[in-house]
Amino acid sequence: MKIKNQKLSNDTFFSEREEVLQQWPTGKEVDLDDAVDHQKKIPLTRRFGEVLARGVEEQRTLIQPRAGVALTGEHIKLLQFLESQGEADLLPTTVDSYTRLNRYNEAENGIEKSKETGRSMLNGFPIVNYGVEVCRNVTSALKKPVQVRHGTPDARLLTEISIAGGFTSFEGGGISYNIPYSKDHSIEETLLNWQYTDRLVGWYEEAGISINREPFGPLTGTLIPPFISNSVAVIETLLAATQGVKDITVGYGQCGNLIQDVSAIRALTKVTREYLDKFGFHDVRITTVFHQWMGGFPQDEAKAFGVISWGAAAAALAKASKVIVKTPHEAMGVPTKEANAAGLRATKQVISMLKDQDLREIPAVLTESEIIAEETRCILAKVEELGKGDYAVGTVAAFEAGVIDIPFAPSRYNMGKVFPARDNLGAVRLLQMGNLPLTAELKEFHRSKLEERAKQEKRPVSFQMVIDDVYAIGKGFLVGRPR
Amino acid sequence: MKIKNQKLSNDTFFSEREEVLQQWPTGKEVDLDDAVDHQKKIPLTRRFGEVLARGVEEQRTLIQPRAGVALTGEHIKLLQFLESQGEADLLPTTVDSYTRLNRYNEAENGIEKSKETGRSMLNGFPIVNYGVEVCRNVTSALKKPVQVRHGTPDARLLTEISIAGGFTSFEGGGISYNIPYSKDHSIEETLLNWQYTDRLVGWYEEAGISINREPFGPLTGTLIPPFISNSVAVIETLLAATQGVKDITVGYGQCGNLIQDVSAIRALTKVTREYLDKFGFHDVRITTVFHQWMGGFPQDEAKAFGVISWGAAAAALAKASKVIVKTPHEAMGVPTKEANAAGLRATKQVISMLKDQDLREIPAVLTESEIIAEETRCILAKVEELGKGDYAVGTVAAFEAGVIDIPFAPSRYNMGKVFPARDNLGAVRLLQMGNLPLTAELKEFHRSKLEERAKQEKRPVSFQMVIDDVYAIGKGFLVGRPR
Amino acid sequence: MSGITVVIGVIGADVHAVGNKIIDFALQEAGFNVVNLGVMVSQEEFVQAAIETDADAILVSSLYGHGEIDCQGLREKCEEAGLNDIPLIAGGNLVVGKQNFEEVEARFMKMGFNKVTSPGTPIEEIFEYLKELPVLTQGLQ
Amino acid sequence: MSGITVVIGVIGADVHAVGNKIIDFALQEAGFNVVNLGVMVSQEEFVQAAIETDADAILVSSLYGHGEIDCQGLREKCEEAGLNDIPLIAGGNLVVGKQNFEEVEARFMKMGFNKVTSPGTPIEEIFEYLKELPVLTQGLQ
Ligand code: B12
Ligand code: B12
Repeated sequence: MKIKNQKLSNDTFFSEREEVLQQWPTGKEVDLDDAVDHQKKIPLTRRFGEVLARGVEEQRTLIQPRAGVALTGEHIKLLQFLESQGEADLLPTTVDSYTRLNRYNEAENGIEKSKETGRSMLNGFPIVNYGVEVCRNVTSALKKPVQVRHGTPDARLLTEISIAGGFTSFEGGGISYNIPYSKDHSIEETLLNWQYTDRLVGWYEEAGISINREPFGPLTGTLIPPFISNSVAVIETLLAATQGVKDITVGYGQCGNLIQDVSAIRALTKVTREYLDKFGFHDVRITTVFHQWMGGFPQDEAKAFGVISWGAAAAALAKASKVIVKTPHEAMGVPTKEANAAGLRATKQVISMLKDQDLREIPAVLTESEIIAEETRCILAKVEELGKGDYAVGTVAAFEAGVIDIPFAPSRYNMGKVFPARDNLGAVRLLQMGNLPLTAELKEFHRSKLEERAKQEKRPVSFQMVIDDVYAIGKGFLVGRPR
Repeated sequence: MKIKNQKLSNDTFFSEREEVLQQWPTGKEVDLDDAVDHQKKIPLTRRFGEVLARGVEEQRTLIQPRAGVALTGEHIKLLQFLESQGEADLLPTTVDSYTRLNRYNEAENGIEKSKETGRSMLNGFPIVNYGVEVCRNVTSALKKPVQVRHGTPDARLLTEISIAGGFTSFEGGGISYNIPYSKDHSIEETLLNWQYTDRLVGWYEEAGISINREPFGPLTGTLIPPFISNSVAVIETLLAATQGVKDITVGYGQCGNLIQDVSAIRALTKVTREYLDKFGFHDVRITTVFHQWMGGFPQDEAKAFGVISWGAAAAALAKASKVIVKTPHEAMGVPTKEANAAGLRATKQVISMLKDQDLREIPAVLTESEIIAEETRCILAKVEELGKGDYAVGTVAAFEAGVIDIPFAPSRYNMGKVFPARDNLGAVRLLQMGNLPLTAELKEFHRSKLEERAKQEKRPVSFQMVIDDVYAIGKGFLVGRPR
Repeated sequence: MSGITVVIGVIGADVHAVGNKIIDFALQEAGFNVVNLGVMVSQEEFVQAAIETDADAILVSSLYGHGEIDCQGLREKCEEAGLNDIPLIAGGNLVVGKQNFEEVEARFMKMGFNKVTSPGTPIEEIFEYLKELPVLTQGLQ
Repeated sequence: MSGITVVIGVIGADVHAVGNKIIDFALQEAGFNVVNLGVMVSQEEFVQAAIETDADAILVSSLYGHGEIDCQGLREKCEEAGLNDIPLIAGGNLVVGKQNFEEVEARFMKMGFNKVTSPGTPIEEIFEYLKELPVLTQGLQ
C-alpha cells in the first residue's frame, strides 16, 4: 500500500503538482504567489471561514443553496439572485458532472453548445475549463463568500484553479466524494487525491490564507445512521488536519427524527473535537453543516416546502453553523433560480424564528448523543487498529473489511452488507449490521429498537422495512408502516 | 345581574327559542324532530367528534382549513377541492361578516350581488340566510365532517340552523367570540347568548346526537400568554358542560417558542380535565386544537410556508388533536382555493413526518407546563371567588376587575391594562400585569424572564419591546431585538 | 412636537385592533398629536373627530376586506361638513383577497383618497409624507 | 415465477444507486428474473447482458439529468446486435429540470423506447405492463 497518513513532503507535493497542472491548459494559469496576493485582497466579508465564525458567534445558523450553470454571465446572475432574492448567507458554485469525472473535453463541448443555444447544457459550472481569471470574475461579483461544491473523486486540478480563482471554501473528501459518487475508484486512490487537495489548502494556510474545507456529510443521503457519517467526517477531518488544514466544517444529513438529528450534530462536534485534540490539532477550528433531507423528496411543491422547513427547524434547534437548503423542485429536477430562492426564504424564516431556541442540552439529546459518540468511537478505534495508528491505511483496510460500510452506496469498494431501518419513533437504526465493529451491547440496542417497531407493526423485523422506509418520505411519512 | 351558571330550564330555553327562530324567516324551517332524524342519518365518517376521536386513537394530528364563499355551488366546490387537493381531514364553513353581526338583510343583498356578478361579494357563507335545506346540501356533498367557524357574539339562530343543517361541530364561546371580535357587546350579554347555543347542543346530546363544540382559543392572536387563553378555554368549557355539552375541543394559538407551545397544549388538556372533574363532568370528552401562528404573517409566500410548516411541527410535537392551517396568502387577503390547499399539503407533510415524535414528556415541557397550569389556576380561583362559586357571574366580574384581561382586544369590556412581551428565548411573558391575580412568585418569574432579555439586549424592560415583538414576525423573527 | 394632528381609526365593522394600537404608539413617539377612535369607526365619527380636533389628516385603516365598501363616500361626507381639502389616507388589507395593488390604489384615489398604502406597509413609511402635510394643506387653502 | 427476465441498470455516468436497489428487490419479490447491472452502465453493457440472458425487456434508469444524451442510440445498438423488438423502458428523472412530461415522453418514444415513466413513478406501476410482455413480444416475432 502506497498511502500513509502523513503530511506530504514538499518534494512529493510539488512534483505531483507539475503533473496535475498539465491535465488541462488552464492549469498553467495557476501561480501560487499571484494566488496568495489575490486571496489576500479578498475582504473578510467574503471569506467563508470568517463569515461562518461570525454566524457561530451570533448563534445564527447560516443558509446556503446549491447552484451552478454552464455560462459565466448566467452563473453570476444566478448567484446574485440567490444572494438578493434568496437572502443566502453563503454561496455555492456547483460543478458540472463532466468536470467531476475529469472529462474536460466534454465540458468544453458543453460550454460551446451552451453558448450556441443560450441555454445551460451542463448541470453545473465547469471551473477547470474556465480557469483562474473567469473564476475571479465570479467570486468578486458577489457580496457573500463562495464555496466549490461538487462530488469529484480526483479534484486536484479543480482545487488548484478554485483557490487561485478566489473561492474560499472547498467541499469533499477521499471517502465522501468517492463511495457515494463513484463505482470504480479505489479508496486508496481517492485518499491520495484528497491528500493533495488538503496539502494545497495546508500550503495556503502556511502562506497566511485560510481556506475552509468541508467533508461531504450526507454520503448517499439515504437512511445513514449518524455514527456512520460521523465516523467518515472525523476520519476526513483528521486526514485534512494532517496536511495542514485549519478550518473544517463537518457535515450531517437530516434523518428526520428531531432528537436523533440534534444529537447527531452534538456528537459530531464533540467527537471531532475529541479526536483532533487527541492528535494534537488543537488549533483546527470546527463548524458544522446540517443538510436538509437528502433522500427522495415529495413531488408536490407545497409538501416539499414542508420538508424544507422541517429541515430548517432541526438545523436551528441543533444550532448547526449552517444549513444546506433544498428546493421545492427537488423531486423533479435541477431547480429554477426562483424555486431555489423560495427554498432559501422558507428556510431563512424558520431559522430566524428559532434563532433563540436550542435543544442541544435536553436529557433525551444528551442520551442519544452519547450513544452516537460511543458508536463512532467503536468504528474509529477499529480503523486505528487496522491501520496500526495510521488513519489512511486503516481506512483502506476498514472498507475492505466492511468495518466502514455505507448503506446504498454504488462503489465496488464498499462492502454493502449494512442495511438500516427506522425504529418506532423514526430514528435510523441498523437492521443488518454487516461487519460493523459495534459492541455487543450496542448491537443489542439497535436490535431492540427495531423489535419495538416490529411489535407495534405486528410483523417481524425484515428487509421489507428497509424498502418501506426508503419509499416512506415520498408518501409523506418517516416510518414505512405496513398498511 | 341576570346571568347564572346553571342549566337553562326547558321553560326559559323554549320560550327564548320562539323569539330566536323569528329573527329571520329561515328560522321557521327548523324542526327539532326532523333535525334529529337528519343528524341520525349522518354516517360516523362525517361526524366531527367521531373523526376527531379516531385521530386521537391513532395519535394522528388532523388538519383543518378555514374557508367560505357566498354562493352555495361555489362553496361546495371549494370544500371539495380542499378535501381532495388539500387532503383536509376536517372541513370548515366560515361564515361572512354580516351574518356574524346578525345583519341578515345585508347578507341577503350580498347573496344577490354575488349571484349577479358570479363572484363572492361576501367574505364567508351566509348560513342563516340560506337556511336548513341548503346547509344539508352542503354538508352531505362532502366526505369529511364540517364545522361552522365564525366570530359571532350572538350566534343563537346560527346554531339552530347549523345543527338542523347537518353541521356536526360549532365554534365559539361567550368570551372568545366577544372580546376579540366586538367592541360594544357586554360580557353578560354574550354569555347569555352562548348559554343558549350550549343548551341547544346539550338538548341534542340528550336526544342522542353529539355535536362537537370548540371555544375559540387564540383570542386576538397576538402575543397571548398561554395561561390567559387557557383560562378562557376552561371557563367556556365549564359553562358549556353545565348546559349539557359532552364533546369539547379546547384551543390554543401558537406563540412560536416550541417548549412553551407544547407545554401550553399539555397544560390545557390537564387543567381542563381537572376542572371538569372537579365539577363532576367526568363524561365530557376533551380534545385539543392548535392554531398555526395567528398574528401578522410575512408577505412573501415562501416565508409564509416556513411559518405554516413550523406551526405544523409544533402541533405534531405537542400531539394536538387537530391543527387549524394558515395559507401562503395570509398577509395579503382571503386566499384562493389553491393557496388554501397548498397550506394544507405543507402541513400534512410535516404532521405525517412527525407522527411518531412527541415532546410532551421532556423535562423542560413538564416544568413550563406546570407553571402555565399554576397561572391558570390563579385566574380560575379568583373567578370562582368573585362569582361566589358561579363561573358565569365570576367571569363578568373578572372582566370588570381586570382579573381576566386580554391583550390587544378591541372590546370596551376588556380592561386593556395587560401587555405581553417575549423573553430571551421567545416565550411570551407579561410586561405589564394589570390586575391579573398571579401570585407574587409568578409575577416575579415573569419579571425575571424579561430582565434576562433586557440584559441580553442592553436596554431596560420597556413598552418598546411590545411594539418590537408585534412587528418582529413580519420581519422574520420571534423576538423583536433592537438593531 | 410636530404640531400635526391626525385622526386614526379602523373603519366599518372591522375589529382588527393590533395595528391600530401600534400606529397610535408609533405616531405619538414620532411627535404627532394622535386622536385614536379605535375600531369599528363610522364615517360620521371620523368626520366629527376631525372637525372637533381641527385635524391635519384622517388615517383610515381597514383590514377585514370590506374596505372598499366602507370607504365609499367618506370624501363627500368631509366636504359636506366643510372639511374641504383634508388629506385622507388609507392603509391595511383594503380589499378582499390578493389583488393587484396599482388597481386598488387607483380605485381609492378615485374615491377621493390622497394616499393609499399596500398591505403591511408600516406606518413609519408615511411619516415624511405626514410631516409635509401642513405645508401642503396651507398651500391648498 | 413469471418466467420473465428483465435487465435493469442506471445508464451513463449516473451513480444514483438507491432506486436501482429498490427496483431490483421489488421485481424479484414480484417473481421476475432480474439481471441487475447496477449504476454507471454503458449502452453496450445493457445490450450484451440482454443477449446473454435472453431477456424479455431492458429497464433503463436515469436520474442525474443527462438521460436524454445517454439513451440516444440504444435502440440502434440493440438492432445491430440482433435484439430486434426487445422492449426498452425508461424511468427516473430523465431530463434536466422540471419539464413537461408529455414532451419528454414523446422525445424518448421517438428514440425507440416503448414505455417512458415520469419522475418518481414507482416500479410497481409497470408490473402489469411487464407481465404482458411475453405475449406482446411473441406476437411481434
Ligand atoms: C439521494 C440523491 C443523491 C445521492 C445519491 C446517492 C447514491 N449514490 O445513490 C447523492 C447525494 C450522491 C446525489 C448526487 C447527485 N445528484 Co442526486 N439526488 C438524490 C435524490 C434526493 C433522491 C434519489 C433517490 O434515491 N430517490 C429514492 C429512490 C427510491 O427513487 P428514484 O431514484 O427516483 O427511483 C424510483 C423511481 O424514479 C422509479 N424508477 C427509477 N428508475 C426507473 C426505471 C424504470 C424503467 C421505471 C419504470 C421506474 C424507475 O422507481 C424507483 C423506485 O420507486 C434526488 C431527488 C429526488 N428524487 O428526491 C436527487 C437528484 C436525482 N440528483 C440530482 C443531481 C443533479 C445530482 C448530482 C449531479 C449533483 C449533486 N447534487 O451533487 C449528483 C450526481 C452524481 C452522478 N454522477 O450521478 C438531480 C437530477 C436533476 C435532474 N434530473 O434534472 C435530482 C433530481 C435532484 C435535483 N432536483 O436537483 N444525489
Ligand atoms: C390577528 C388577526 C385577526 C384577529 C384580530 C384580533 C383583533 N381584534 O385585533 C382575529 C382572529 C380576531 C381576526 C378576525 C378576523 N379576521 Co383577521 N387577521 C389577523 C392577522 C393574522 C393579523 C393582523 C394583525 O394584527 N397584524 C399586525 C399589525 C401590526 O399589522 P396590520 O394590522 O397589518 O397594520 C399594520 C399595517 O397594515 C399598517 N396599516 C394599517 N392600517 C393603516 C392605515 C394607514 C393609513 C397606513 C399608512 C398604514 C396602515 O400599519 C400597521 C402597523 O405596521 C391578519 C393577516 C396578516 N396581516 O397577517 C388577518 C386578516 C386581516 N383577517 C382577515 C379576516 C377575513 C378576518 C375575519 C373576517 C375572519 C376570520 N378570520 O375570523 C375576522 C374579522 C372580524 C372583523 N369583523 O373584523 C383577513 C382579511 C382578508 C382580506 N382583506 O382579504 C386577513 C388578511 C387574513 C386572511 N388572509 O384571510 N383576525
